[in-house]
Amino acid sequence: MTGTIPLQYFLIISTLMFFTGIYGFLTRRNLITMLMSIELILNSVNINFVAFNRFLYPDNLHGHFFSLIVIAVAAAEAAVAIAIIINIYRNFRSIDVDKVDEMKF
Amino acid sequence: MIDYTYTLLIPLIPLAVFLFTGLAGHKMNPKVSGLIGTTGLFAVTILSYLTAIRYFWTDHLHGSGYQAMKAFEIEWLHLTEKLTINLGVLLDPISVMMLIVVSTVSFMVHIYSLGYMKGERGFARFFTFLSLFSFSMLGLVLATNIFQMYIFWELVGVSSFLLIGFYYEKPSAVAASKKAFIVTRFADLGFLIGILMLSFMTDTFDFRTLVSPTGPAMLQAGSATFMGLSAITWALIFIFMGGAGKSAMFPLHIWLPDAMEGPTPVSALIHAATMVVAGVYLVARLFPVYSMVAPDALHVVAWVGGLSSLFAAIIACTQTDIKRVLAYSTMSQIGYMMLALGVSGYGGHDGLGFMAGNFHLFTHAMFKALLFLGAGAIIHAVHSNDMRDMGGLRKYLPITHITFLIACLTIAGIPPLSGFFSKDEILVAAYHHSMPLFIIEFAVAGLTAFYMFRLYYSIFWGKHTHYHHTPHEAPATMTIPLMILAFGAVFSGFLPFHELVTSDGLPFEAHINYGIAIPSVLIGVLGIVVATLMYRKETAVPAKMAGGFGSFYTWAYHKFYMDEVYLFVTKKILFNLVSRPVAWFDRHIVDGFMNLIARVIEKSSYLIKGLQSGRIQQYGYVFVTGTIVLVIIFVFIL
Amino acid sequence: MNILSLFVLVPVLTSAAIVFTKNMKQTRLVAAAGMSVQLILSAILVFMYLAERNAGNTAEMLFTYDALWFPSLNIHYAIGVDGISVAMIALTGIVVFAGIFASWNMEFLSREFFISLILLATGVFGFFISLDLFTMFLFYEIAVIPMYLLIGIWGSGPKEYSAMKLTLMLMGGSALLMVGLLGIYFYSSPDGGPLTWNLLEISKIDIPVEMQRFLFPFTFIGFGILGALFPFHTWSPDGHASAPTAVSMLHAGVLMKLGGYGAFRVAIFLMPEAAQEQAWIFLILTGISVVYGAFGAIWQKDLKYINAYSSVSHCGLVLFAVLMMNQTAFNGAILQMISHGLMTALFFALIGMIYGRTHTRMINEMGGIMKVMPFLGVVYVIAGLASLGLPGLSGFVAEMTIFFGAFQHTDFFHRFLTIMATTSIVVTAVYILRVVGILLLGPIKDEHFLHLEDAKWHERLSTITLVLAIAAIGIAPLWLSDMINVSLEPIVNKISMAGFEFTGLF
Amino acid sequence: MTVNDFLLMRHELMLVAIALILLITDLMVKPAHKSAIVPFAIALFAVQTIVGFLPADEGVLFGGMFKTTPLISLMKNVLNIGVLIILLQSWPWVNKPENREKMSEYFILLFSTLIGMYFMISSGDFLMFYLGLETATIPIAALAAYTHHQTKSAEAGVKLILSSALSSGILLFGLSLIYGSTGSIYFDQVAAVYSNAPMQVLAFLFFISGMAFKISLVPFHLWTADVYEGAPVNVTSYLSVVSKGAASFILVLVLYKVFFQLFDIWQNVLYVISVLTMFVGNLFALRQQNMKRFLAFSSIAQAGFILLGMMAGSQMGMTSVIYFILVYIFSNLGAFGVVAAIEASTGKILMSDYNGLYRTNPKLSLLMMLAMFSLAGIPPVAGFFGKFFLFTSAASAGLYWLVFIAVLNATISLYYYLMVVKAMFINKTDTPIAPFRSDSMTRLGLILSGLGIFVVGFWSQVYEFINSLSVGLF
Repeated sequence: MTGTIPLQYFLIISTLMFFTGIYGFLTRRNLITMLMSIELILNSVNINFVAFNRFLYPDNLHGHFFSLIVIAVAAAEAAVAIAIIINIYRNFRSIDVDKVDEMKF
Repeated sequence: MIDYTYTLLIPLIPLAVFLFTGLAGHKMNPKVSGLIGTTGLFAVTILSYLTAIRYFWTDHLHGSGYQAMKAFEIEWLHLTEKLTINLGVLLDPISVMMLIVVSTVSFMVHIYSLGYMKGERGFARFFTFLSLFSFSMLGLVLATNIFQMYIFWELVGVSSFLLIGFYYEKPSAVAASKKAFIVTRFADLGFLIGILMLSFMTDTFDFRTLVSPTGPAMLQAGSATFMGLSAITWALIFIFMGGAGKSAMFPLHIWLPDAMEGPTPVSALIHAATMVVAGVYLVARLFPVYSMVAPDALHVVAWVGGLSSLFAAIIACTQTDIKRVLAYSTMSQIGYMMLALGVSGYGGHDGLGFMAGNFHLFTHAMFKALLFLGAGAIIHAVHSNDMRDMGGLRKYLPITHITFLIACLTIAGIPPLSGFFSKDEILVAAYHHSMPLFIIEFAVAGLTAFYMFRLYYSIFWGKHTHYHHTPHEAPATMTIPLMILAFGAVFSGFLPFHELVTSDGLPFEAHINYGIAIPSVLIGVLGIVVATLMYRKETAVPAKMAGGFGSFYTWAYHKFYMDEVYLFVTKKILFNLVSRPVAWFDRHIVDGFMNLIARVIEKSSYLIKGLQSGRIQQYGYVFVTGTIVLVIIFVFIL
Repeated sequence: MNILSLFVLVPVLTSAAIVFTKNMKQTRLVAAAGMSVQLILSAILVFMYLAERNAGNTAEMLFTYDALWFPSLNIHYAIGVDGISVAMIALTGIVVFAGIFASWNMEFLSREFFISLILLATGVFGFFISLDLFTMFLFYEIAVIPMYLLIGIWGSGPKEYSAMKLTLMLMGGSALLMVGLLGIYFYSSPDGGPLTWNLLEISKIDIPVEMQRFLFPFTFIGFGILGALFPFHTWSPDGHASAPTAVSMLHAGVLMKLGGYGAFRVAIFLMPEAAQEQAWIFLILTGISVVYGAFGAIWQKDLKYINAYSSVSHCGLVLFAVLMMNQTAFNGAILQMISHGLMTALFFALIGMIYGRTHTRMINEMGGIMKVMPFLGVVYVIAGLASLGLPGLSGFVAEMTIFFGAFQHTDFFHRFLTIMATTSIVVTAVYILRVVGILLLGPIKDEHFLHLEDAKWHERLSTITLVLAIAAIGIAPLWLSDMINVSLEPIVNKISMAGFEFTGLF
Repeated sequence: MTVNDFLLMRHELMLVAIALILLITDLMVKPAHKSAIVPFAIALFAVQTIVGFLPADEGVLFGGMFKTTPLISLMKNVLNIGVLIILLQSWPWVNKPENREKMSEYFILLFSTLIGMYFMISSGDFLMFYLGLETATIPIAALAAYTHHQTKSAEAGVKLILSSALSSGILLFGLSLIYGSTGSIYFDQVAAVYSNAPMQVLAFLFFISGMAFKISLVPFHLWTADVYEGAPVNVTSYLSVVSKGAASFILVLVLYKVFFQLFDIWQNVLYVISVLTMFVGNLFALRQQNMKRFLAFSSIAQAGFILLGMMAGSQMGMTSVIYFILVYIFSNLGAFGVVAAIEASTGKILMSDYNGLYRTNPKLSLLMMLAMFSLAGIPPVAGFFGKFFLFTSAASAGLYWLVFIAVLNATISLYYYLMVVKAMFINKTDTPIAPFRSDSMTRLGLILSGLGIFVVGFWSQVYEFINSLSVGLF
């Protein structure tokens, strides 16, 4: 499995994912979906780390560890986020992001 | 060198009196402060006469001429390493002569006022101001340098302001005092600029240095020229502007008639005898400079003087307020003096005009003060300034009548009264210098005699007016000064001025030039005769005459509308076209701009408030855009 | 304890003591006591200074004291005085003293009022004694900021607006100033030695000319705004009109002098070359404000506006003289600052007293004041005469020194401008006499005025103090101008070293 | 690990311990005595603060992931002071009945974020940095949504968590690129090989924008105002001083240590950002009526000033930044303390509610005025010195025009700070806030901040001490 797929492909994929995530975050009206887009971004980052590590710097494991940590943090983040979103749902009776603009200007 | 330090007391005594009565005046009985002032002036008079006698006769070493000497001098302020302002006492012929004039008239006026101002509300205040004036005037006379002169110049200005506005609850008096101060102030601006230029060129203020034939001023004849005249000529013209303002020369004379709003003794002292001749004195002071390096400036002096005397004499013929008539006659007589200086040369017999000018200054002080005080006595009796309310007063006021008549004859130049001598010398000098000026002055001599006797007759003769309470002669405090001054008016003509007060300090031979004296006397007599015919009895002639002159008469009656012109310039132009726009500009443009900045900032804060829409995704947009912009700038552009 | 530090300490202690006072009476007593001490101190300082000089002490600054404050930035608490600052301190002492008594009956929040007033004074004193640019700037802003509260709380008319405008414009000025000072600091040692904030040390070196070109406008305008430099003067009419009496007195009398003093001490002194180059611009501006202010004053109806505009004119003359850059003109500028400080303070005091009785400041609503309040009337006339430059009062000395100093300039342009400036003395006469004529003289307009009483003892004390000072300077100016002249020596020498011909005195 | 290593980590370990103790006690005590937790927690943290000041020596742990120096522990202590004051000020709010059963969560969450900041500041590599960052962020989101019955609070929470997630996503992407281009995540190794190759600049920019989000610099600041307004006032003050301070610390450290090769680039980046930040922050603050929102925007503007210090890239710069943050903590907490006290006792939060406050509560208004002056940089209070030194260091880098812009902005900011003073001292109203006497803890908190406002400026030793520790670019 060594080097059959060149690094560029990974990077392209990850970049695509990154911008897809951002696109989703900016366009999706549903808070949960926005959260998922965030996950996309984070995963693109993970792919980056792993790919870099695997192809460029196989002699250390920083990238792998980093991606592991990111996954863990992402989980925590998601947990808190969902908790708050539930809270939002309690208060606004909806999880449509556009409803959540009580405070402005 | 003989010690004259005591002359320092001459200005200081009135100052002390001023401070004392000014600070403590309201606490004590007004009479007391009046007496204090008078005694002070008495002392001053004694000292002045003493000084004069010593200077002119006892201490004088013959042959060497009269030297200017500094009796006293201290440093007051130093401006630059070369220019320092000193205060001191300078004694030379003209200053000693002026000492006599000022102290005499002032003393007379003090005594006179004791009676005239009796029972006035501001009695003490009046005498306080009088002492202030005396102090300033004496300081001016004794100035050792031109800047000291300027200092006291301003001070006499302000004391005249205070005295004209003495009845400060009368709007007309307030207006008159304001006018007098501002007009003279404007003239003083010229004086200041003149001093600036002169001191810049000569690096000195000191009179003795300035006028010494080897002094720095004399080297300036060929100095840089501007519009054809050398810089020093301009400087001297500017300085003369100051003198013209104080001496009410055309066109800066407009304050003088209004100044008659002040109490009559004030008019006698300030606006007839002393302050108004300060201009003449100033020119006389700098006379060597004028005549040696700036003859053009001297021509200006001569012509301004000549025209003013004619102008004033014409107006004087038409006025009905007796004090205004006297005011215009003062202006006319000062014109004489200016002209005399203007036509004079330097040294020996050429300096005739110089001598004549000072001579006339001296005699004029006597008879004009006498006239004013007489007028005061009349007003005191009749409670009116207008000659149309008078007539046939001679039997009510015998002393006033006689003295007034003497004064009128004197000013008309009837020998052997003093006026004859001084005026004759002037005419001679003018004759030698320029014909047109001589003719003007000749005519003016006639006019003078005419309007003075017009005045005299319509007061003491003419119709018999009915006074609701019979006029009575003034008290002794007022009549005695009249008599003393009358004495002066009669005999001061015999003073040997050509030996005492000359342009170069050396005496010269002066004799009466009959070729000019006789015509001048004749035209004086002619004027008197005409006046007698017209005004001795009430006739219709004056009205006809006036009608005959037509619009010219009305113009003269309205003083050739000079006041209106000034009013137009100040009110319309300065106030409405300069000051008002400036105020508006400041409020709306300059300040408006500052407010505009504030408003722009505030508006812009409302403008961009949409940025904070409260929607998370829009925040995301901005975030990402910001990042991308940074990337574009710093990765792709830089 | 250095005597100069007392000038900062005494006010601070006074305001600290005021905190514990119970009522208005105690408060004003404490304030008066403190400021009297301050006045006495300044008198003592003057005498000590003259004694030192006569003893032959020729040091540039006397009574110096220097304590390292922020070592890493080389910021010191460095104080010291020369004749100029001594004169300014004396001025401040007098004006503050008079101001306290002028606001004797301040009922409303009296403690706060006097504390802020004295805090302001602290800033001013500190500014005049400091030799270190940092502390100078510190005290400068300390002096400026209490104005907001003083005007905003105790003012009248559109006070919030005026207070805010004044504060913001002056702070905008210090924005410029900050840049200038920082620039000076970072070029204070061309040979890579330790940088310094110390005025004297900086004056020993020459700041690179191209840097001066950049920094001079910042510094000069920064100070100039406080000195009412056209067209940045518009805070002054509104501010003065809205401020309470004592504040107008202090502000116009003393605070505006910080501008002139700083412009002279920092901008001109440290950056003479740039000053020479750019002087003409500012000369035109100041020349404008001299005449323009006077003309603006003619048209005003409100006494305080009249005085504010005349302040613009007079302070313009200060900056004008400073820019002429010769010893006599400098001397005149300092004299003018002092004389204007005294007489404008006197004016504002009188206006406040008259306003307190007639409840109007519109001159056309008043008249014949002289009849009912002879004392106030006479003093007002004296103030007016001082302001139009009557000999024997301080204004004349200052103006003449300025005019003659400025006219010494060899350049025709400068002499021409001088003549332009001299015309202001006529215009000044016009508006002063206009006020005197309408306000004091003539018949009484309003019968309510008939039973107004004349000045109280504290008002007399306050005004007489100022009148005496004005007269003293006007009658015997020599000692003062000598005191200033000696201290001008080093400054003029530095300027002349900058290749500038000047007319010196010694 | 030896004892010495523990000593090196004493900030973190003690705080973890404290958090755990609180957790356990929260389980132990009966609901009746829950209120005893608050003084307990405060006392514990006071100990923590004091211990933090004990002299520490520098060292590196975990193979370079964690490192501490006197400078870093100083930074931590600065944060501690802020947190302590906040805890004191939050007394009346935490003791409210509706917070009774979850008061210990408040402390635990707060402490855990603080732990995160500790780690972030003393991180030696990007992994630890990222961990600390997230640990510092996520609990704050929970804190922002603390009062779950309030819609605003919930909204603040979701806004914070989502946008911070986005920002940390972008930041992470930057980190991944850094790793990809350098092959290491250790600061010193990265610094050794970093250059201004386009990709590395790109990575750096991603990183900067992530950090800018934390310090709420324009245009990455938009979450700030809403979160500040919605969150409980004490959480807001925590966000505005402590987390902003921590982020600035690590930013200046990273900029100086890791990216010093890119000095020219990041100086320009900061130039642009700081000008934007100052203007936008001020312009928004002008209009605000809600005090929390008002302070939010003012703190944005202040962040713009902080950048001026960073741009110097010298020891002076770092000193001025740390010093300013210390001053800023005191001043801002003074302001927030007053706002909190008033909100706790009356529930009023609008500027118009403050009209005539001086008549009823002079002491509070005086402190508020001092705080406002300090924020505006008016002598003699500390803010003046803080700002002046920031400007000095900016000028030392020759950025005179930037200094000019900054001081102009200071003038603009003076306008709205004075509006508060005006409201309290000048404006008249019929219904001023009734006089009230806040509890001793709050007063202690207020007094502490007041003292700080006064003392830190004049007492030059503070500045000199910081200066002796701080460093410039390598």
